[in-house]
Amino acid sequence: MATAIAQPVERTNYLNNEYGVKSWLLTTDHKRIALLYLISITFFFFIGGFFALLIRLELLTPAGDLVQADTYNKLFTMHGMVMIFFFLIPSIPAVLGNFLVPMMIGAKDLAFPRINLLSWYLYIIGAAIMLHCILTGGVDTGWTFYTPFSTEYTNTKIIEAGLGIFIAGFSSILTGLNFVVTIHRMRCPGMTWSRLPLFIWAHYATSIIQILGTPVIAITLLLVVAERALHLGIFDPKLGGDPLLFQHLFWFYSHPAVYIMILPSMGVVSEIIACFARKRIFGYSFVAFSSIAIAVFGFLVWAHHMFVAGISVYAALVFSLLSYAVAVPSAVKVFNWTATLYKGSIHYDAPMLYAFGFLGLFTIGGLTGLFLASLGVDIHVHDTYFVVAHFHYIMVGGALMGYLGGMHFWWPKISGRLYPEGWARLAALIVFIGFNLTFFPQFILGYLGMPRRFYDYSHMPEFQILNVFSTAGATILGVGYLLPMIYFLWSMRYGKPAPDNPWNAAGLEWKTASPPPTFNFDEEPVVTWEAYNYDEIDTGHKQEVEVVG
Amino acid sequence: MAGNVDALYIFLLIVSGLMTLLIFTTVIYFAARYRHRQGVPAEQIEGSNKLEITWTTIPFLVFIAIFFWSATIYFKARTPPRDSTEVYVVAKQWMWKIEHAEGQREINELHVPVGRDVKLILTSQDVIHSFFVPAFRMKQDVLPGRYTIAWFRATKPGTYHLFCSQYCGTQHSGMIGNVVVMEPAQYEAWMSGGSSGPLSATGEKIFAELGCATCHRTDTQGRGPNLQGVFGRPVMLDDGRTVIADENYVRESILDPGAKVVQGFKPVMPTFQGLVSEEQLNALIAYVKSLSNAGSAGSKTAAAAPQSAPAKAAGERTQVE
Amino acid sequence: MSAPSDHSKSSPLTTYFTVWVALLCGTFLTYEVAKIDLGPWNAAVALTIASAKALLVALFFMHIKGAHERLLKLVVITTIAFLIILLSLSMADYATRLWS
Amino acid sequence: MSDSQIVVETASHAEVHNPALQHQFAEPQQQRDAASLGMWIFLATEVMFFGGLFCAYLIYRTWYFSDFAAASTSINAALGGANTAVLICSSLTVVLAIWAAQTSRRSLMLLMLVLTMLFGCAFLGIKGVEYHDKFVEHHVPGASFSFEHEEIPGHPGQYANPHHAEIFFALYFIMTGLHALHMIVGLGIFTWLLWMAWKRRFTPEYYTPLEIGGLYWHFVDIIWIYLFPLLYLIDRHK
Repeated sequence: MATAIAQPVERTNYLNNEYGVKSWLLTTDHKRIALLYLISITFFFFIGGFFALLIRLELLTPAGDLVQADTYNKLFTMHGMVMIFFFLIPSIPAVLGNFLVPMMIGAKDLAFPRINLLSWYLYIIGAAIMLHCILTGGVDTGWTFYTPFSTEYTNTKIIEAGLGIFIAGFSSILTGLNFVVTIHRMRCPGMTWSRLPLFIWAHYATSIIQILGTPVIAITLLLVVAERALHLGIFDPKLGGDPLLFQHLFWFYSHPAVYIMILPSMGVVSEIIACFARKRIFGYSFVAFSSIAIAVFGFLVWAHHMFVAGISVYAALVFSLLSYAVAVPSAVKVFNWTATLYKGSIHYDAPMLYAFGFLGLFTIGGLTGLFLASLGVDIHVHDTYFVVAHFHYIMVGGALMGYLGGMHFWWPKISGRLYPEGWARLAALIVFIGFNLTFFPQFILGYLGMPRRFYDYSHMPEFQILNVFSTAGATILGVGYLLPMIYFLWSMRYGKPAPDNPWNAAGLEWKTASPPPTFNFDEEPVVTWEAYNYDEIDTGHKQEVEVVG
Repeated sequence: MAGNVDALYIFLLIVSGLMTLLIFTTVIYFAARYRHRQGVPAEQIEGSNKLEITWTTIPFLVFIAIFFWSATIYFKARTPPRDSTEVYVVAKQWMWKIEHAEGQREINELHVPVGRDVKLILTSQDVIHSFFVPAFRMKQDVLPGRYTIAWFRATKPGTYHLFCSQYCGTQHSGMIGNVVVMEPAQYEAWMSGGSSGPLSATGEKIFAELGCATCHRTDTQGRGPNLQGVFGRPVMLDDGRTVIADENYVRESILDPGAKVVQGFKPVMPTFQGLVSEEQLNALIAYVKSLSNAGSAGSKTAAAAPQSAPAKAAGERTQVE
Repeated sequence: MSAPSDHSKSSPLTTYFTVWVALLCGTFLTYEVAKIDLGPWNAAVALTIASAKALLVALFFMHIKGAHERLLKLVVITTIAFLIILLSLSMADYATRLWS
Repeated sequence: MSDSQIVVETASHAEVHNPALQHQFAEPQQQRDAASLGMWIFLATEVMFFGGLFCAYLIYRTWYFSDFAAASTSINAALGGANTAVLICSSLTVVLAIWAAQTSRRSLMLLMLVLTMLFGCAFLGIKGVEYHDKFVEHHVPGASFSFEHEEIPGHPGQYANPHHAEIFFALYFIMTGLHALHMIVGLGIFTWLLWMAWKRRFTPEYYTPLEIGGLYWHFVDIIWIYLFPLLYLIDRHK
């Protein structure tokens, strides 16, 4: 096949082969685009985090004393919109996925590099509109845009926020499209489906959701915008419309969207656990197919967000039953990761600490999901802090822990530098403690009946003590998030140069230079080994594989 | 209701607590037991179909059990008992307006007797709200343009929080109130004060003022159907469908009369959209209900309700609920 | 791609024109059938004809029929399946609201 | 015939240096397969995009059937039918253009591309007439919308609820409007294809852009095949 041109002696890599702003803004290199995304989403992460901090400070005391009611409502709305649409959804796929998907399957780039760049520009256009919206007043509907409040009653900038998310949505769609085509068409010789890293399987499943779910939220937001501008009546009960139709369409995307956030994180955790336990993942095919199962079942459960919204009792029963179905593959994954540790040779490097953190927090987040899926209990805890705690355990405890773990794991590959291990372990610990302190009390608050999106709880002073814990935790969590940002930046200049494979990890991305050359590999790789061949890496020979049962 | 929900909640806590404990101890044990030691390589294990099947099936069966339990509770919580006391709730930004069938009106307060089933007929004047009483483990979104139904039975006298749990704008957190649960005697006393007559009587007055009675006559000669005994019964429509004449049907028939025309009648009724307020609608519905003396879902004649209430309440208080 | 120009040198023109004529007939048929009262079957007939036409376009004009791999068929089937999920599960709510 | 000779030559050099082969691909077949899969997946997103609208349509049509029938009857079904025929013809010219590219008939290919675009413009023209009618009749949702005293078909003396009719027209304009937008994008794509064809970029070995542009065009056709009976032919028999 493609004969390689002899590599020059000094190592040119994707970072230093070209300089200048233009070489970045017009790049079609998936690795550079990943870095563009990294910078953009980090920016939005800190904006969203700042809003979160203000929310927690306001809730420190029962009275509404720090900000005005309207400001508070905008804070939690913008926190949600920014964190979900401009941080979590692009986080792992657009940064780590973009960087790693082609490399892990031995390709030179994604199938459509220019569309990849277009994705980033769409994200930036959407983000710019969103930012303008935030700076000129923001939105106060909650990230859910429930009608008819959003279409008829609020006087905030719904149209702008809707368009921002609409455009960013196309960025997500195109990324998913690019991944699916790349995974189908660009695998190097020998890279069969059963040899794909689980990170790839997870991204494949994520892409399915992005492709089939995101267009529905796009059209829904378009309808909201049209409804708000022209008062068509589609969602307005005064004109014969049904506000629940909006909720159906909204959650058709927004429930699977949770899996857009968590599935890639599961992929990252699979890689990390295998590497630091020095083992092949237990039940590879079950972990792989459970990703696909989650993606598909995830589309069947949306109305469990609407059990008390006024849908029919019979529909609620169906959706509740299906909701349990989606919990099964998630449980299967957790069991398999646990079993992978058995008879491993476990190292406690920072990425592994994040993976442990993920396991713990995701388990709690997933199990509390059972409470919400069960109709009887959901009536009580729906729209309370119980829900807030639950989805933060999934999306922050799960998705964000995975993202940070992945950033540490692949940082040497991305930057060519090693991060300070001691600081990283400390940060992992701080994040874990801060997170639990912030969100565990909220489960209790929720069961006691504190509704979410409450600005002022001076009539229920009994809720204060738990809120104080939560706010204290948020401060610790904030420090935990700042630390990696600082030492990653520090390491870019002062960190030790990273070897090609600092973890002795399996996977094609570790078989090329750190940082990799522009086209990833000097020679097109040919895969002759199974995924996660840690026996060969550690002992130099293939071990007799034990099949239990 | 609260007891049932709590029982399931505790069961879920135990199940997920055990599950968490199992996973955490296993992870921690493995992590410590199999920590990296020089010269001890990891043992490769491909997987185990038996284990996979086990940990797919067992959670699934547990989930199914939880589903049936919780579905039973839900079904019960969504089906008001037949002879409940009826209370009409109109939500608006940012207050709860409450009307008792007996005519009492309250704002942000709901007085109910202990031990009696109370059926709430909820609607909103503007955006979506949600009627949430944590102590009763009860919640129902309140939608504009239609009625949603909820019910509860308070078992202990006292004052309980009432929240709006669906975000509804600036003063969402101020849209709160109290549910005051009273002993039957006290409730009786409270009821006797300050009422402008039963809601159905108000409805009858509006019915006359709007001229409804010209067509909806009490014989078979009217241009509109006779409304005696209609409520809660199936109605044949001119396109062959049958609907139950519930609150939502009566509401639609007043606001959008052409939508579901009764068989044998012409679509001549004008719409009252914009001409009647939510409160007037409630009164009209209460009136239509009062015409239905068989009263499948409606209250008996409103005046009779207070007298029968204490006796019933006393009888039911012994039940553990 | 899944070009029909594979190895068979037989001209696809006959197919193309046949499909074209069938599509035009289908359009005419939908238009005329709509004028006949079939009770509740009007919508069903209209949608059946539309689906038949869509199938013809997909199979012969978009070359799903001659596709050399099953992947494209899988994409089409998956998409239709998810569309049906959206429509049917939403309707599951609307159709049963009046039951209680 | 000179066309095909050039073609053969480029083909033989394809492995060494093919200007149409992008760097990330190893061989032309891989590039073609990637492009077509990419287009099919894009069409999947389009199906779901319109799917949300079909969902809204389905629910309101069930709820407000007679109002929808009254509103639908006010649209000119003959124009809609004519437009369906126009689009079907344009689909035929697209496949013929591809066939011409496969068999090195350059002038036929150019002719077919031009015809396709003409059909596309005709479609938009007819659509414009329809929109104009609706505008004149105040059937465009918004401040000036009016649908008073419009009888429900088959129910003399019974009038449609204007609010519900407005929902129909809102869906009608959004669905057909988005469809028309897709047609305009399609015309843009075909202008570019025509230019490429003019510049002799297409050969029997390389006509991928034509192929995937065609897929898009047929898809837009399929959407219309459903829109026509759903929007124009509700309860026409009464």
